[in-house]
Amino acid sequence: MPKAETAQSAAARPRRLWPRGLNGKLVIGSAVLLLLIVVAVAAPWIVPYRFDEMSILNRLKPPSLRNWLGTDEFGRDVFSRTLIGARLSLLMGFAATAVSLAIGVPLGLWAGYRRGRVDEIVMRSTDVLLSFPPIMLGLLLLAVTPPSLWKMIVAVGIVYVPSTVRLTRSVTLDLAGEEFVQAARARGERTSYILHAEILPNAWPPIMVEASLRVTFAILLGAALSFIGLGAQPPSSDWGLMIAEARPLIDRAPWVAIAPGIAMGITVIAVNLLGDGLREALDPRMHRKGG
Amino acid sequence: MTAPLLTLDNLTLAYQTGRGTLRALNSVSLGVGAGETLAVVGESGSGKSSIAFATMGLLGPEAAISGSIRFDGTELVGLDEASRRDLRGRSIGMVFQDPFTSLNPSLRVGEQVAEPLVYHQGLTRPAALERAIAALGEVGLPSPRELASAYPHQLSGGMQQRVLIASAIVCDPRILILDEPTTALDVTVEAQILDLLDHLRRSRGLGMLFITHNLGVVNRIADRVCVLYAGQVVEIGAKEAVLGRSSHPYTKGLLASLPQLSAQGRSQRIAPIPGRFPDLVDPPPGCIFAPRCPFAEEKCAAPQALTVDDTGSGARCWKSGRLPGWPQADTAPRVAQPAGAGEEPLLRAEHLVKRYRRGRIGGGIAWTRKFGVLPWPEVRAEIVNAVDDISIDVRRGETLGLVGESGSGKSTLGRTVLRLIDPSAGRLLFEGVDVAAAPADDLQDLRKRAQIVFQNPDSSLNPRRKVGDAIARAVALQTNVPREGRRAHVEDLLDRVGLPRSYYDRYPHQLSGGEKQRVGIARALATGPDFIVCDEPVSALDVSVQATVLNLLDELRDDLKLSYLFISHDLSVVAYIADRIAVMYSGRICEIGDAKDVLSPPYHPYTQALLSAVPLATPGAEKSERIRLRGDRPPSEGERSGCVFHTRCPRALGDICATTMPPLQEPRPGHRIACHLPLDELMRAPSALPAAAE
Amino acid sequence: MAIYVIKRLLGIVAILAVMSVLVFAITQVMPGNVANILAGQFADDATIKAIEHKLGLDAPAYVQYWRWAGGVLSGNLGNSIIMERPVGPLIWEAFKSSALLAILAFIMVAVFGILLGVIAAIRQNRFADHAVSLFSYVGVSVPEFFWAIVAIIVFARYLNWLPSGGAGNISQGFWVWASHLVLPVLTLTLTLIAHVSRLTRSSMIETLRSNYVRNARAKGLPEKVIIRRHALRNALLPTITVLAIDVGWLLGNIVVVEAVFSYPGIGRLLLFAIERHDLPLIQAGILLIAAVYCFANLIADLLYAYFNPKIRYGHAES
Amino acid sequence: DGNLRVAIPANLNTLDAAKTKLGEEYIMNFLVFSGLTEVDGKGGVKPDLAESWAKSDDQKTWTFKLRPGVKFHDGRLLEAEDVKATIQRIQDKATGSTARVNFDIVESIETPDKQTVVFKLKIPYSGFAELFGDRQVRILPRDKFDTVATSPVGTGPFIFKSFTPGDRVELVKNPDYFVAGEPKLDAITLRIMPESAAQIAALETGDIDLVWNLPLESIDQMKKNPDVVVDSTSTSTWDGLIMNAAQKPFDDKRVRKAILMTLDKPALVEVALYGQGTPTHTMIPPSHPYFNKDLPISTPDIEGAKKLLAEAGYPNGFEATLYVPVGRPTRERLGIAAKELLAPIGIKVDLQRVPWDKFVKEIEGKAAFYTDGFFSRPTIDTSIYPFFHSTGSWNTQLWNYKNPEIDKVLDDARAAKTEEERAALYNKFQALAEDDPAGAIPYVLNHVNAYRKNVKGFSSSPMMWLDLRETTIQ
Ligand SMILES: Nc1ncnc2c1ncn2[C@@H]1O[C@H](COP(=O)(O)OP(=O)(O)OP(=O)(O)O)[C@@H](O)[C@H]1O
Ligand SMILES: Nc1ncnc2c1ncn2[C@@H]1O[C@H](COP(=O)(O)OP(=O)(O)OP(=O)(O)O)[C@@H](O)[C@H]1O
Ligand SMILES: [Mg+2]
Ligand SMILES: [Mg+2]
Repeated sequence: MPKAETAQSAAARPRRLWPRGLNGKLVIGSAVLLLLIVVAVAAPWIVPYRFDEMSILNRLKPPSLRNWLGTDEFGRDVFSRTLIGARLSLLMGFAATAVSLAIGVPLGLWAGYRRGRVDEIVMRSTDVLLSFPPIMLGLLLLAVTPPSLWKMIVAVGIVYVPSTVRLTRSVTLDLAGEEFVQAARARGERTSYILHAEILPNAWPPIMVEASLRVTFAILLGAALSFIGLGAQPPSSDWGLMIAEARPLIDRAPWVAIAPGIAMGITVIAVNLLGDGLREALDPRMHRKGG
Repeated sequence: MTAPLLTLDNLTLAYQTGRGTLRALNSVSLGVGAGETLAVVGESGSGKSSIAFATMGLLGPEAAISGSIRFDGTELVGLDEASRRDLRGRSIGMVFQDPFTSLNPSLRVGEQVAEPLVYHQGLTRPAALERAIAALGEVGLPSPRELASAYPHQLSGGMQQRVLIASAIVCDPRILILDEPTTALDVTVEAQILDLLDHLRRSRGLGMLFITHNLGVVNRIADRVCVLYAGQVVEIGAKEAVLGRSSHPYTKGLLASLPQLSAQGRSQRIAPIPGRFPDLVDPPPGCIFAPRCPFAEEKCAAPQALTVDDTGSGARCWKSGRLPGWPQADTAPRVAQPAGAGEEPLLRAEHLVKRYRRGRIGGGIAWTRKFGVLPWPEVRAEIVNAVDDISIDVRRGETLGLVGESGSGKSTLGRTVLRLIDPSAGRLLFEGVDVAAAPADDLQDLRKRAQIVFQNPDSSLNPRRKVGDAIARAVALQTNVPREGRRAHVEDLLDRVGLPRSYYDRYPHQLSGGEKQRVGIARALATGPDFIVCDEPVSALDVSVQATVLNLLDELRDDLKLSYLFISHDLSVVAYIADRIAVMYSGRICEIGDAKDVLSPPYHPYTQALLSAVPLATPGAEKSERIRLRGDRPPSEGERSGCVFHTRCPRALGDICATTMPPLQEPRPGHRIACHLPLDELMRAPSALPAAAE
Repeated sequence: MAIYVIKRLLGIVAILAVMSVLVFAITQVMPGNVANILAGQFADDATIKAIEHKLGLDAPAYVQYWRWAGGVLSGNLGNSIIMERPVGPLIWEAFKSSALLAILAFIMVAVFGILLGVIAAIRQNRFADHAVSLFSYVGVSVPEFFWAIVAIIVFARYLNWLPSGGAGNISQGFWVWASHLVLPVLTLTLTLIAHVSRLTRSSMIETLRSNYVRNARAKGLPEKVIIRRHALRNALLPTITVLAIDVGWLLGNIVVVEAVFSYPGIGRLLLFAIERHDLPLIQAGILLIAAVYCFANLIADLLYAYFNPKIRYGHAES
Repeated sequence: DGNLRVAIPANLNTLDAAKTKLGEEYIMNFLVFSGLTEVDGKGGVKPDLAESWAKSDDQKTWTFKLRPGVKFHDGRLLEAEDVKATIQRIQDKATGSTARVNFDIVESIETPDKQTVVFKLKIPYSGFAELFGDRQVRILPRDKFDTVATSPVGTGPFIFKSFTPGDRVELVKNPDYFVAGEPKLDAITLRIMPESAAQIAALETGDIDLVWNLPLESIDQMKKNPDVVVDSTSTSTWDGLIMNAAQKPFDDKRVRKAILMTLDKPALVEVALYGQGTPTHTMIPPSHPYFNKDLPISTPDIEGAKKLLAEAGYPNGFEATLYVPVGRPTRERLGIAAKELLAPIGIKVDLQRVPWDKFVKEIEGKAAFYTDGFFSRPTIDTSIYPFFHSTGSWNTQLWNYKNPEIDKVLDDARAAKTEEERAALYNKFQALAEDDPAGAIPYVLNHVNAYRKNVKGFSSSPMMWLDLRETTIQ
């Protein structure tokens, strides 16, 4: 009786809703990320200079007490720009992920729950989308219309839709077989209710873990698109664009590229830590008892 | 008694957990001699596996161990890893509970069996493989040479378990530790494995430490028994003494919780152990069983000592010699249900069929012509006949028991009659209305009147919802209880299933398995149904919890005039609760009838085999004749003609069984057997049950 | 299995066909067409019309598509509109250069990623594990162009160990040829290795906790054997799938890396084509990349099946 | 060996001289091909393939005599028919050559003999010979038009050997080049290296001998390297703020003037060009003899600008969208700086970066306000007339500028007979344009090449092509 067996071993390890002991990665990751978000939100009020305040005489100055991280080629304060850039980069990362979730999760739920033809169509479409290497898809989509931040967000979001669909679908497939879903059907619930109230809450943890890692991909992909010139629009600037623009000056004024580079590194590492931490905390397999 | 080969002395084991230190074993002392089988029994969490892991030295870093484990004069506690590794596999073999995950999926089984030989005895691979093949033959696997080059997934569970056993004994160990080796298997297969182990012990003089929670199995295999409760040995001694004249209340309680299998039907309710298993992080002071013990007195507040007499028997209870019998259940005796023969059945399935299509990567591809002309590749899917032309009815107030091996299609049938699965063919009448093909929107009446209780306490409740809300949702959907009244209504339901009202606001993970199962029952009751499918509702529970849940279901049926379709793979449970029993094999019903008719001759050969495979916990209740099925794993695929059981049937007649559908024979009204054997031949079968117990 | 492969190949062809329509549709709505670019600044409409006519761009979209598809079916990928040379050899040359880069990077990622992952898993929560984590976190945290530029400045400019870009020619000697590949391969590897090593680590940890590894321990096998024979084989299965996904990332990152290292590969060619709306070149480039990606996935699936006997030998009834 | 390795930043689209549009492609035009004439960038015209030429008195008939015995790289002799076919091909709209407009004035081409080509013009045009020094107007063999895009055959100092798109172009010496003793190099390799860091590293380590059009921001750094020579020359390539007079509010010359008055030209040279440029009035560079030295470079006058704006009806300024093309860093920087500089007079600029192809299609010549820039042209007339004359081909698309006085000055200059007369007219033109600006042209750019010390006999050309005929490597 394999089923009876799994039931028993499952009974031996209670399903955990939230980590019992917080793990280090999770704590550090979320603390840093929280700090970054606070800084990003508060940036316009806490920056020492306006991010687009130019001073031609004062350009490419190395870090000093006046300009903590130096100035860039227009004499703009790199520190202020890095803080402001946090807004765009984080927005980029989170919004693009949100877009991919907004499109991918419902499709994945639907395909996984209904199976059959619906599933087939959705999966084959994701096959096609998945056959585009990510940056190509972004490029093609962005080439269609003039670049702007929200379009880039949508494009990057769409790049991640197929993988979101796949993940959601596979989680849903598992959950749809769970007995509490059967029970909901047995009491005559509608499909929409089952999807959003029974399956979705339980599908969230793995989706969130994936999504958090995807935020970093989105930030990096956004940076790559900025590098190619399809990203944020100056004078506002995300970190990717800042690095891309500072690159010809890198040995003359390395701080201009290094500051956003490090900021980006910190962000990506924080999100990664958070994601890994979440994964470890939420994945029951990670807590399997010795026996 | 020979000098023990393996001795545990005052073994104490603690796990470091997030909540604190968990005392999994507390001064455990026991010994296993050569050629002797010591069974360790206890409920889930009592520390059985911990004993095995401690002995094998497979504990993780979170475990702290003290005391002594000696094997043949060598102290194992604190032994260095290299010497330990040398003992493992060579002198002490181990077989794990779950054959499905204990074999490496990507290595051929022959290699897995041969491996220890290479590392312990320095054989070359080919030589080791020869020895492995011999070992595979010894554990009773057919054509071991071919099997050796198979991968684990190509074998059935029983075969996998044999492979595991083979790999554990291939180096001729002197002690074999078996951690619930048959729990994951069907009874028929379990019987084969137990026979095999018995044979091995005799032929090789193996000492066995046999871990199980099933007292029936203990009775079949053990010489001596050690009863474990919450990390303490509460009783130890010869099998006859422990099972026959148990002297610890806990052992008595365990035995009393077992539903008894007899052809007499039932009138007595089982009497479970009250209360809950203690939390080992914070165990009760004094006698650890006292909080649940019906005989507890003030004196029990002190810790108890295990007193062992010179026969090696003893119990951890100061009263052990002077205990009365386990108290009878205080609830009302069971009401026998009227047959209600004439009236219209509540539910009737006619020629119900459910087929699954199972695609297979690399499977066949057939060229068909699309639109008559276009050649079109089509994947040839395998058809699984999960439910194959089944006709049953369930009358009002009646419990129809459904037994069968794993994969025989019980769950599929149970869900199909509720239209949770759409049948492939056949009629399904609920109170005379055909709902087999009704559109989903027309099923509201069925949804209200027919409900289901599931097997798995963990998966049957949404972990993200309060239990009360889960029940309330059903109330909101299917009843007209006004919004304000719902909470009270749900609390009444919680009362009904014996849960405190405060559980309304709990989350599933805050409940024990038995409590979750009660919530599942309350949820099923919320719509006020007439009919409930119980899909193995007690299979995942410990015996004592199982007993309370069975009693609850029984009471509810009497109180609310419910009808059950009660699914189980455990014949004793079905025999205990059902009015009528249907025996299912590979998607078909081979025998159906009143419980007592099915449990006494004439039997369908399959029923007979099932019955004789059920291990009974009463010492001396030896069966007159053991019938053993060949192989396992009922095939349910493809086109099938003839009797589905003929491949394993010990009494098969020959070609006719393979080619012609067996006729339905009706020895008594309502008792039908699908078999080619003539009735009188079937009649001649000896009773598979022990001669009427008392 | 052969039939399965055929089925998958048909699937790939179908995907590529759908994709070609998709790409064509996208290029149709892109602002600015190739005629504008050919005509240059301030060209009058008549000039643009004349060029469009000459190139057949004034035909209805489906005719244009069909013309292209017909050509492809008869083995002719068409001419690059901008460069006026046949797309086939153009793409092929670029593809060969990129393939070299990609294959080397892929091998590095696979070999070192798996190695690091395994080491980290075996030494879980010890120094080696943390070092590997740190390395992979740092590797993924900054975009590849940043590393590429840092690499140029450090290795080419200041240390003068390696050329700063371009492709070597094997006729200039092996070392010259190989030295041009080092920095791009290194950059690509750095940004991808984390993905593989982290996945290998977690799946290795998981298999090390599996029942069959526990069983192998109970058989008294040496730890080395347990890791090699029992854990690694099974742990690598998910890694295979991830490696296939990484091929997609690799193909994307290569665009950027090629640009920074002036490496004449398909990524740059494609970027060039997209910027200029050179449809035949875009189509051929995207389809080739997609085909590579599809094949990578197919191979991954086959390898997966090969290493996973459950699929290779059909599954038993559950 | 005599192989000069040159770094260029972008891939070549085409090798067909008639269709070239990029600086990198122009390099090829002058290495592989020859024109009838050669422009030295200081207003002078020299013979190239044409040994001599003569114009009729009405300046409408031009007769060119070809140098005898000039061979194409494939060995065939150059004939007058080749010249005729080449020009006719340029005139064909479907060819898409940007030089076509210049030849709209040609009525007919005749080839009385193999060495003579006669052009009949529709209007009198004194600068006609200079047109043949233009970038696209290279003489191609008439039987090889089909393959010229991939394997060009010309009469130039170097023979095309191979082109690996995205990687390199390889050229070898033309032993039959019609100027004896030239070229001195044996071969040239043009390496395509987009990343400036890579170019610089390659130059410093000797992987490359010469970096063409050194990125402006690297110049200071490069100058510190003793192994490298940085050679800078002033060009008439310019960037500017384009204001479309057909659209509000730029239809008012006071608005345009106010914007011009706000711009700090030397500062813009610093910001946009890292100092590698010269403030100017119009596209006539200060190094040019026609440059109006009496006219001071305007200094910012915020108050004056505000007043003008107020007069024009915008006392509080206005909002405007300024488009900048992506990938043209000087124009991007110019735009960003302009946004800041215009803020004090109340003009709120919304900056939009636009990809190049979209910029070409949708912005250039259509939008009201954007930054743009144009390459040096071989003659002052072709540099100015199309932009400032009300019938100028680019004016009508760029900024719809109409100033009858300027029209007259430019027409007069075309027909002028002496240099002094022309210089005076162009001086006057600059004064007029300063008073009634078409757009804001703050500076002309320097063209900077960097090469290793061992490269001799090289000097940067104001036309930004590479003249490597005299160059040697030691
Ligand atoms: N590695 C571990 N870390 C923490 N607690 C553990 C660990 N292993 C076991 N336990 C706890 O120790 C107790 C005894 O566990 P053990 O597995 O020995 O019980 P068991 O009798 O084998 O139960 P079952 O019948 O469920 O297999 C249980 O409460 C269990 O939760
Ligand atoms: N969704 C499905 N798709 C394909 N096959 C299925 C599906 N569900 C069940 N089956 C197959 O149908 C057969 C009957 O399954 P079912 O779950 O009804 O058996 P069961 O008697 O309830 O077994 P158990 O005792 O293990 O619960 C099995 O062979 C199973 O593999
Ligand atoms: Mg256990
Ligand atoms: Mg079942």
